[in-house]
Amino acid sequence: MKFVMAVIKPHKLDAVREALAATGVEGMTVSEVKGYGRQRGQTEIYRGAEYQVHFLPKVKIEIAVTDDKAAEVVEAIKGAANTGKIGDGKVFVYDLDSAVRIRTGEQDNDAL
Amino acid sequence: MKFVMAVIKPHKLDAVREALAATGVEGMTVSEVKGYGRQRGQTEIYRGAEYQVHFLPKVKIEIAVTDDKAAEVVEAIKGAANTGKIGDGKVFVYDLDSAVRIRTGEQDNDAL
Amino acid sequence: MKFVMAVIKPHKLDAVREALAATGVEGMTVSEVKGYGRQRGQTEIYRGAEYQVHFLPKVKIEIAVTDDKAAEVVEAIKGAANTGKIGDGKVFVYDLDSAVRIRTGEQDNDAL
Amino acid sequence: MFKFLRRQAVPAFSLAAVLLTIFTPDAAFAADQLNSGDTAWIITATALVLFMTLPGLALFYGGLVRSRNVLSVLMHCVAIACLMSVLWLIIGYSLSFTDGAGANDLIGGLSRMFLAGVGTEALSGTIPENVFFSFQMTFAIITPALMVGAYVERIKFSAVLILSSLWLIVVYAPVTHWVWGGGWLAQMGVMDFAGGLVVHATAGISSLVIVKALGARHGFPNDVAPPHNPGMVAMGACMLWVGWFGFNGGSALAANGGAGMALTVTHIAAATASLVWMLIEWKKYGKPSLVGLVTGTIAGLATITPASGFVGPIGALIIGVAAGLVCFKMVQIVKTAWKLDDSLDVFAVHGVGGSLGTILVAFLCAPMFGGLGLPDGKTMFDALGVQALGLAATVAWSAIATFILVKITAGLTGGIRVREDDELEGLDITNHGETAYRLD
Amino acid sequence: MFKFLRRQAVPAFSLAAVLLTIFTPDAAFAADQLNSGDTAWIITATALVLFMTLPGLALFYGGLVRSRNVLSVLMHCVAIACLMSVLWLIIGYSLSFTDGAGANDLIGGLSRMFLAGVGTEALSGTIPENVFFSFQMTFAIITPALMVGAYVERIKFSAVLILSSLWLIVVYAPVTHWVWGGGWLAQMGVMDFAGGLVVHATAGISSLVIVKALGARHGFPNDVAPPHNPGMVAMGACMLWVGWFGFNGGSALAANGGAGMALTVTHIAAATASLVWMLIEWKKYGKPSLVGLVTGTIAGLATITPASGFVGPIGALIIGVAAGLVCFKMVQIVKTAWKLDDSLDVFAVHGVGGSLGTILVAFLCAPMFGGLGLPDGKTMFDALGVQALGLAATVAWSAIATFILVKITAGLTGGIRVREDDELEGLDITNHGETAYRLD
Amino acid sequence: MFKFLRRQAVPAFSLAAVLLTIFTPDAAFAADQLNSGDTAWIITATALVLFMTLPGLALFYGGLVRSRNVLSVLMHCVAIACLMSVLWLIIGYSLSFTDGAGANDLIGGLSRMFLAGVGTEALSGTIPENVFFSFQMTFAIITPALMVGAYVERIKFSAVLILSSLWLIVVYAPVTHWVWGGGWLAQMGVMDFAGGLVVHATAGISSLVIVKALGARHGFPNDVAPPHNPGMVAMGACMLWVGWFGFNGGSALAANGGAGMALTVTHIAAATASLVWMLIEWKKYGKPSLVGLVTGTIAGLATITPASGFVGPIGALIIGVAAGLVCFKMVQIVKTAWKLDDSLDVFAVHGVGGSLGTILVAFLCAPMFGGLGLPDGKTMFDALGVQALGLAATVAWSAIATFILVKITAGLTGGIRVREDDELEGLDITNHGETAYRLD
Ligand SMILES: Nc1ncnc2c1ncn2[C@@H]1O[C@H](COP(=O)(O)OP(=O)(O)O)[C@@H](O)[C@H]1O
Ligand SMILES: Nc1ncnc2c1ncn2[C@@H]1O[C@H](COP(=O)(O)OP(=O)(O)O)[C@@H](O)[C@H]1O
Ligand SMILES: Nc1ncnc2c1ncn2[C@@H]1O[C@H](COP(=O)(O)OP(=O)(O)O)[C@@H](O)[C@H]1O
Repeated sequence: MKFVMAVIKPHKLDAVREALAATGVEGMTVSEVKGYGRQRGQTEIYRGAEYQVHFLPKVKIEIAVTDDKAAEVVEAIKGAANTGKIGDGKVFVYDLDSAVRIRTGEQDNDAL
Repeated sequence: MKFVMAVIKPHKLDAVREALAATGVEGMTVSEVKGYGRQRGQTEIYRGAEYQVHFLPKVKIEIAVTDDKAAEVVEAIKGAANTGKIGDGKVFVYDLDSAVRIRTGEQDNDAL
Repeated sequence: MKFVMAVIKPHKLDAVREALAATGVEGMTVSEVKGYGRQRGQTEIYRGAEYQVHFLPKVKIEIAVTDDKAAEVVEAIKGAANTGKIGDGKVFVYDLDSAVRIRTGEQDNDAL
Repeated sequence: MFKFLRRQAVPAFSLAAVLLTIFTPDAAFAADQLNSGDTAWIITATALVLFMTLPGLALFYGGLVRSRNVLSVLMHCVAIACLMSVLWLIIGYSLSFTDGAGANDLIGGLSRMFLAGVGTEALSGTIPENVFFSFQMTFAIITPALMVGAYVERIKFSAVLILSSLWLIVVYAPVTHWVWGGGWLAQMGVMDFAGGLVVHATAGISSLVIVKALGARHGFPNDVAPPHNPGMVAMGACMLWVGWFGFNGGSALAANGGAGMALTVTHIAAATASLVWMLIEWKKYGKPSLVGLVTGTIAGLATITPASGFVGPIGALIIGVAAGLVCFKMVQIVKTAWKLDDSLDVFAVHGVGGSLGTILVAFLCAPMFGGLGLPDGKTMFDALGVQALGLAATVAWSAIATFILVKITAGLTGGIRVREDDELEGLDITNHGETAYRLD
Repeated sequence: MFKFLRRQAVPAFSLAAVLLTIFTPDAAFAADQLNSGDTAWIITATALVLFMTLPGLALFYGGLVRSRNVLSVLMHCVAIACLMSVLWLIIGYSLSFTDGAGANDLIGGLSRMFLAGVGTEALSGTIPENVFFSFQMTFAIITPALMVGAYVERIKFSAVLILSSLWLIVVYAPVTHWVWGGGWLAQMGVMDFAGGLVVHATAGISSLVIVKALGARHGFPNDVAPPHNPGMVAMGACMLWVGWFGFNGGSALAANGGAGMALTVTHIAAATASLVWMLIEWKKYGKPSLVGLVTGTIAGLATITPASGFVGPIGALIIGVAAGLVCFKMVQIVKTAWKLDDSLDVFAVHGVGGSLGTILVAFLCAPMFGGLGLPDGKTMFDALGVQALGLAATVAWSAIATFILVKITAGLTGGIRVREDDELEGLDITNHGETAYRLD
Repeated sequence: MFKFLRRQAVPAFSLAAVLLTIFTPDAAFAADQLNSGDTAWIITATALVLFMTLPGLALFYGGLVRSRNVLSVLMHCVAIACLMSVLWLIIGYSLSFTDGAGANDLIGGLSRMFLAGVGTEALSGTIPENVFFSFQMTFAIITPALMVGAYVERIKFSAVLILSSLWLIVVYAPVTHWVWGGGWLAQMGVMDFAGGLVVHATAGISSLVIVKALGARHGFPNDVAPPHNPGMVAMGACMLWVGWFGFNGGSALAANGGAGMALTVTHIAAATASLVWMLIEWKKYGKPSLVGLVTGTIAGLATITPASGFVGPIGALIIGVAAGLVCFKMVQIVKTAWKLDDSLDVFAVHGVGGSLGTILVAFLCAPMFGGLGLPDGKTMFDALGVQALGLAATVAWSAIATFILVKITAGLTGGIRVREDDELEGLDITNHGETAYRLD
C-alpha cells in the first residue's frame, strides 16, 4: 500500500475531491495547514504597515491507496489542483506498512 | 521504529489517550482533521436548505513507537475507538527511520 | 528522499523557519497540533476549578528533502527549537518514495 | 393618526404633527416646543437603529457566509453605512422630507440639502429637527445594507458602493417621500408605521432583481458552504432585536404609550415568529436549529414593522404566527422553485415579511383584534385598498428602478461580479487583502 | 419608599406609587400623568435588560462551555427569551402584578391576561403600563435564562422549554407577586430593589435542585473541558454590566436621582467585586484570569441588585468586597465540597450573591453607611427580620416547587438528560444539527 | 456657551450652568430643577460610554493583536475600567470637579471624595449630580483604556494597573479640572466639547512616552504578526461608533438640539473619515481593507470630539476629511519615520485626531462653516490662541508627568516589560493562565 500526501490550494479541495472520487478512492483525510515554498508568503497591509505573512493557507490531503492505484491518484490530484500558478502545491508518496479499519477490524487492502 | 497514524471520532480521543497510556505510550501528537469515507459526510439544514457537508470532523493521532510495541498500540486504538458505527476511522502504520528528542538530543528508541 | 516531520513549541516556529531557510530548504508545510508527552499537559484554573489540559499546543513541521540534506535539516531544527525545557518536541524522519510539483509536474528531487 | 403626518418634517405640517403625536392627557405641551423626554428617547432610538446595522446586521450576515467572505460582508455593511450617511446629508433627507412643491406627490425638494438652515433650534414636532434627521438617517443606512444579504460572496465591492448610492436616491428617497414625507401615498393615508414598505418591501424586491442580474454563487444550489459561524448569526440577530425597539418604538417620535405599545407588539411578534419557525423545523427536520430560530425572529420583526403603531398584543401574536409560517415557506420557494440564489433570504424574510405586515395591518388594526382602530369614516376595505395600492406601487417602482440601476452599475464597473477564481479564493483576501481568522 | 409600591402596577396603588416615586422637588407633576422623561428612560432600560440576555448572558455562558455545545447554550437563551415573552403576555404579568383578590397575599389575578384593557393610555405611575409590562417582561426572560448555566452540556432541549415555562408560572410569578406585586412580603416591607429575591435567589436555588436531579457532566469533576472562548465570556459579561444599568437603574421606574444613585452603586459594586476576585486569584494561583475578573463583576452585580435603591457609594464598596469574597468561596464549596456540577456557578454567583445582598441591605441602607435610610419607625432589626423571612420563604418555595417541576418535566420528556453519546458528541450537532465554527 | 460651564459640577456655578445649557425657548424650566428628559438621556449616555470601553474598545484592540495576547488586552480594558471606577469615586471626581479653593486654577478639592454629601437630591444643572458623576466616570474609564493600544503584547499586567492609577490622578484629573472643572483653561474659554484635550490628547501623547520607555515588540517593525481577527476589530469599532453618540451627544448634558447637533456632526465626521481612509488605501494599495475603514471611523470620531458641540454639518465634513488624511499619514510617520511601536496607533489616531479637532474648531465654529459661532467679542484668532495654548499645556503636562510615572511604575514592578520568552509565548497563558480559542 502507498500513502499519498498532497498539499494544495484550499479552493481546489472540491475539485480534487471530485477527481479522486472519479478514480474510485473511497476515503481521505483532510487538514488545514500553512505552507511555505517558492510562493514566498504574502504581504497584508493593515493601516499602511506591511505585514509579512510567511505561511499561506493550504489544504493537506492524505489518502491511503493500494499500490496499483497510487499513480492514478497522483495523476488525479495533479490534474485537478493545477492552476499553473505558483503555490499550487506538491504530492508526496511513501510506503504504507499496514492499515486497519477500526469498525470492522479489516486489514490492509480491505481496509482502504 | 514504527509510526502509527490513526483517524478517529473526536469524542473518542479521551478514551484512546487513556488506552494508549495504559500500554505505556508516553507521547503522541494530535490534530483536528476532516474525514471523508464510507460515511459520506452529513447533511446540515439551514433555513430549510440542505447543505452537503462532505467532510466530517475527525481527530488524527500520530504516535512513534518501537517496533515491538506497534501491534499493541494498534490494538489499543482499535479497542478504544470502536463504536461499531460507520465513520469509526482507520489506523495506518509505516516505517520510521529515525527519531530525535529535541531537548536532549536522544536518538531513536530513546527518543520515543 | 526523506520526509522530516518535527513537532516543536509554537513560538519557536519563526526561529526554525529561519534556520531551515539558512540550510537552503525551500519549502515546508506547517500545521497546528496538540501534543502530549513528558510534559504532561498543563493545568488551567477557571473560577478556582482546576482543568486538566492534557494536550498542549504545538506546531508540526513537514519537510521533504533530498537524502543528503536530511541530517542537516534535522540538526537545524534541533538547534533552533531547543530551549532545554521539557516539551521541546521531537523530530522524526522516514523514507519518501516520490514527490511531484503540481504546477510543473517536476518529479522527485526536482520537485523539492 | 396617520404615519405620514408623524414622520413629516416640513415646517408647514409640524403643528398638526405635534398635535397628533401628543398622546398625553396634558395638552399644556403646546406645538413648537421641545420635549426633552421625547428627545431623549429619539436620540436613544437613533443609537439603537445604528446599532442594528453596526454591528447587528453585519454580524448576522457575516456569520451566514463562509469564513473566506466574512470580512467582505462586514465591509459592505460598514461602508454602506458611511456612504449613505453622507448622501443622506447631501441630498437624501431633503428629497425625502421637504416639500417638493409641484412634484411633491412624488418627491421632496432641495431646500434641506446639507441640512441647510437647520440649527440647534429647529424642531420637528417635539424634537429637534437634527434628531429627526439623524433618526431617519439610520433607516437610510440599514435599508441598502439589508440588500447585502442578496449578493454576498460574489459581488465587486465597487458595485456595492455605486449601486447602493444610486438606489438611495432613486428608490429609497422617493418611496420615503411617498409614504412618510407627504407624498401621494401619505395623502391617501397609507399605514406604514416603521417601514414595511419603505424599508422591507423596497429592499426585498430590489434584492431579487439584483440576484437575477448577478447570478448564483458557484455551487448553488447543491454545493454551497453552510454558515461558518451560527453563533455570530445569533449574536447579530439579538442585536437586531434589541435595536428594533428603537426602529419601531422610535417611530412614534415620542416617549409615550404609543411608543410603548409599538415596542410591546414588536417584541411579541418577534418572539412568536421565532417559536413558530422553531416548531416547523422541529416537526419537519427533527431538530430545531439556532439559525432557524433567529431567522424566525427577524421574520417576525420585519412583518410587525409596518403594523407596530396600529395593532395590539393579539394582533402581534397573529402577525408572529403568520410571519413564521409564510416566511419559512417563501425561503424554500425562492431557492427551490424559483432557483434564485438570494443568498441570505432578503426577499423571503424582509420583502415578504414587510409586505405581509403591510396587508395584515388593514385588518389587525381593528379594535376587535385589540388594534388602535382606523381613522373615522374609514372602513377596513378602504384601508386594504390603500395598503395594496401602496404595496403594488412600491414593488413596481423598486423593481423597475433597480433593474435599470443594476445595468448602470454594471456599465460603470465592467460587470458587477468578481472573477470566478476570486470568488473561489474568497473576497476577503482578493478584494480586501485581509484574513478573517488567524487563531494560531 | 418601599420597593413593592414602586413596582406595583395595580391601579388602586398607582397614586401612592406616583407620589412615592417623585424625587423631584417639583410636586407639580401630579399623579396619573405621563412623564416623557421617565418613559424615555424605562423604554431604554427595557432595551438594556433585553440586551443583558440577548446576547449578553448567551455569550457569557456560551463562552464558558466547550465548543461543541456553544450553539445549544445560545439556543437555550434565545428560545427561553421567546417563550417567556409569550407566557408573560398570556398570564405571567397578570399573575404577578394584578390584584389577586382573596388570594392576593400569594398570587395576582387574571385580569390582565393578554394585556386585556391596556391600551396606549393606561399608566403605571408616570409611565405607560405597556412600558411597565415590557420592562418587567425582560426580567421574566432573564431569570429562567440564568438557570441555563446550571444544566448546560447535558440537558434535552425539550426539557429546557418545558421546565422554564412551568417555572415561570409556578415559581417566578408568585414570588414576583409577593415582593413587587403587593403580596405578603411587599406588605411586610421587604426590600428588594431590582431582584435579589425575585431574580437571583429564585434562579440560584432552583439551579441547585435541577443539578441534583440532572447529575454531573461526563468527566466531572476532574476531566471537564475548560471554557472554550474566554473572550466571548468577557464580551458577554461586559454587555451584562452595561445592561445592568437598565436592570437596577430602571427599577427606579423614573429618570431621577434615585435611578442615578442606583446605577452609581451598581457600577461601584461591580467594579469592586471584580477587583477583589482578581486579587484573590492573583494571591492564590499566582495569575489573575479574565474569566475570574468578569465572574467577580457578575457576583458584584448580583449582590448589589436587591440593595441598589437603598444604599450609597460606601455601601456599594462594602457589598462589592463581600460579593467577591463570599461568591469566590462558594464556587469552590459547591464544586469541591458538595460535588455538585452547577456547571457555570449559577448558585454560587447568583443565588449566593442575591441572598447576600438581600441580607446586607438591612444594614447598609443605614445613613451611617451613606444609605438612604429605613422608613420611619423601623429598626435595623425589624428590617433584618423581614429580609431573612423573605429570603427563607423564597428559597423554600423555589426549592420545593422546582423539585416537583423537574419531576413533571422528566415525566413529559422521558428523562431530562440526553443520551451519553449525544453528550459526548456535543449538543450542537446532536440536538440542533449545527456546527459552531467552520473557519476553513 | 463655554464647555467648562456646562461640565462644571461645583454648586456655586450651577445656576449659570443651567441657564447656559437651556437651549429650549421655554425659560420656564428654572435653575436647580431636575429635568427628567435630560436625566433620561444622560443616564443612557452613561451606559453608551461604558459600552464604548466594555466591550467596544476591548474588542477593537483585542482583534488587532495576535491570538495569543487577545485575552490580555481584554483583561487590561476590563481591569482598568474597574480600578478607575473605584479611584474616581475615592478621589478622581472630587479633584476634577470641585472647587480647589486657592489651587482651583490647577486642581479641584477633596470635598466630594467618596461622593460625600451627594445624595439622590443633589443636582448638577438639570440632572442629578450622581448621574453627572457616573457620566464623567465613564470618561475616566476610557481614557486610560485608550492607552492600552500603545503597550499591548509586552507589558506586565501589574504595570498596567499601577501606571493607569497614577495617571488618572496625576494627568487625567488635573487636565479635566483645567478644561471642564473651572480651572485656568476653562476660565480662558477653551473649547473642548467632549474631550479632544481631556481624553484624546492626554492619552495620545502619554502613549508615545510609554512606548519610548517600554520598547518595541519583538520583531518590530518587519516581523510583527498581523491582526488576528479583523471582524472583532470591526465589531468593536461599530460599538465605539454607537457609544460615541453618548460620548459627544451626552456632553451636552441635556436632551435638546445641542445634543442632537453634537450627534449629527459626530456621525457625519465618522462616516466621512472612514470613506477617506478607504479611498486612500484603495488608491495606494489597490484594495480597501476593513481594518482601514474602521480605523478611519475612529479617527473621525476622535477628531470631531472637541468640536462636536460647536460646529455644524459642513464643519463635520471638513473635519472628517482632515481626520482621514492626517491620521492616515501620521500612522505611517510614527511607525516608519519615528520607528516607534505605538502598536495600535493610539498617538496617530487619538492624539493627533484630538489635537487636530482642537485646533480646527477655532475656525469651524464660525457661522460661515455652519458652526454655532464664538461668544460675543471673541475673534477667531483669540479662539485659536486659547486652543493652541490649551493643547500645548495639555501635551506638555501629559508628557512630563507620564515620563515620571513610568519611571515610578518601573521601580515598583521591577521593570514594566515581561520577559522575552513570556512575550513570545504570549501574555494570555503566561500572565493570565488562559487560552483564548479552543475550538476543537
Ligand atoms: N519541501 C517541501 N516539504 C513539504 N512541503 C512543501 C515542500 N515544498 C513545498 N511544500 C508545500 O507545497 C506548497 C506549495 O509550494 P510552492 O513552492 O509555493 O509552490 P510551487 O510548487 O507551485 O512552486 C507550500 O506552500 C508547502 O505547503
Ligand atoms: N483511504 C483513506 N485514506 C486516508 N484516510 C482515510 C481513508 N479512508 C478513510 N479515511 C479516514 O477515516 C475516516 C473514517 O472512514 P469511514 O470510511 O467513514 O469509516 P469506516 O472505517 O467506519 O468505514 C474518514 O473520515 C477518513 O478521515
Ligand atoms: N512518541 C511520540 N509520537 C508522536 N509525537 C510525540 C511522541 N512523543 C512526543 N511527541 C510530541 O512531542 C511533543 C513534546 O514531547 P515531550 O515529551 O513533552 O517533550 P520532551 O521531548 O522535551 O520530553 C509532544 O507534545 C508531542 O506532540
